[in-house]
Amino acid sequence: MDFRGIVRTWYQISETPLSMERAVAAVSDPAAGAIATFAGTTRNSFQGKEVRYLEYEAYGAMAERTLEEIGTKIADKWPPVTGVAIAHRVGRVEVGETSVIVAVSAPHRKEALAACSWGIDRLKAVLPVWKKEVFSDGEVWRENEPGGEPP
Amino acid sequence: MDFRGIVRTWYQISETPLSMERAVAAVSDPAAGAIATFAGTTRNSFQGKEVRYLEYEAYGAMAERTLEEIGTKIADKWPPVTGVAIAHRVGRVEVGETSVIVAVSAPHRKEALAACSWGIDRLKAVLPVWKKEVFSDGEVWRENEPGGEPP
Amino acid sequence: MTRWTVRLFGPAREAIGTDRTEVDVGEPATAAAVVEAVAARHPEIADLLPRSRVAVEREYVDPEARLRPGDEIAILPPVGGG
Amino acid sequence: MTRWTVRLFGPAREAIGTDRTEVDVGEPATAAAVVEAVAARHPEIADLLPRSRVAVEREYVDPEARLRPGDEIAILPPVGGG
Repeated sequence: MDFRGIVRTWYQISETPLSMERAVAAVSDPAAGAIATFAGTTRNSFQGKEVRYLEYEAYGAMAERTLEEIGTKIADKWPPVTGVAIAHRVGRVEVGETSVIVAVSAPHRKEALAACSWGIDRLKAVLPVWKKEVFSDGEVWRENEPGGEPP
Repeated sequence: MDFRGIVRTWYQISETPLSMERAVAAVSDPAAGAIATFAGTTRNSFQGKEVRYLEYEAYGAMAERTLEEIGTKIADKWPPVTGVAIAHRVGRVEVGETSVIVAVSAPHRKEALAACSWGIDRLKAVLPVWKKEVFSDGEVWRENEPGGEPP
Repeated sequence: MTRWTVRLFGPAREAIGTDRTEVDVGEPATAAAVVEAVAARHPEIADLLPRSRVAVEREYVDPEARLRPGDEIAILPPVGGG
Repeated sequence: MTRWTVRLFGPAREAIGTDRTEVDVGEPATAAAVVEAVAARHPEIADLLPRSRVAVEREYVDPEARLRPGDEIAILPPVGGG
């Protein structure tokens, strides 16, 4: 059998820990020879200052719709792609925990890797989510670097 | 605390199923903000012919050494990288099962994604492993496309 | 003048201390006119607004986009997801 | 003439039906000389050998590499990992 286009999608804005296994399972497909994933995790420091934890806030309804749009654009740009899963955490996220997962399956590695990389870049540019870094002596809303494609 | 260079490595030539969770855990690090992974899985068809299963054969001692060398080269090329895990399956691999995993952690996504992509390209060019595709009506040793850097 | 409810997020929400505000805007009611009215009412986010974007009905819009009664309007400061 | 044991893998191993073979090579004993001797002894892999590489002591070597007694020598057909 020959599958064409995305047959498997999974999008999640989650208040509970994200599961890499679940994302990989969501994009697994007998026609896929490659699965590329990206996971963003909370670092213990930013420019030398110790991070205690992060707080993510989302415009929930728009964020879910945005994840779907990113998946649709990936399917347009890389038609062989067989699956896209994107999940983003909201609320308090501890150091070492995963804040975002992007997983893409495709018949061959080039498309899976390129689409995954594009997906996380796009997400950082357009997903309506805000991040507060909490230090022992203060806190700051951390903006992503500009440079992604405009929405 | 500030970590420099690879602090976590894990290399495996395995006769049993590979674990993405284990590879991700192997590269997880409090200083890492990004984990990129690539998994190669057995497709159900090749150029329209139904694949029943794969057989991978390795030059075991050299293959393990080669995985280490790939990790070392990644650390040379992307000094911020904090972890590299590479695992390759040998023996009979069923459709849908994972034959290879590359996982790279780094403070930022650019290095993690670039190093992971380079790692799987390099592996396909130099790892002394041979793949036989078994169809319902025959079998063939499948060579990787040339084009990786020479060893 | 028509009254519009505007949702606020992240640093804008925190600076104002509420997750929605109301502003009166004359014709033509554009996204830019709403932002201007929010800036006038909440000077504490005046520096944030030029870097913010506007979403209408959960989609990014250009400043000149016209608003229709009942539209869900939101001011989105620079995002930080990922 | 010195006798060398050569390990065989993948399609080379399968075509010959054994995972190692022995060949006699005169001086200078290079990787290329061993490949030539294997080709002479096993014509069934003559088409595979020009695309194969040689490893000595578990490292790829150039054709002109000199062999030392006791070296582990292997002929590696085009790889297919991943």
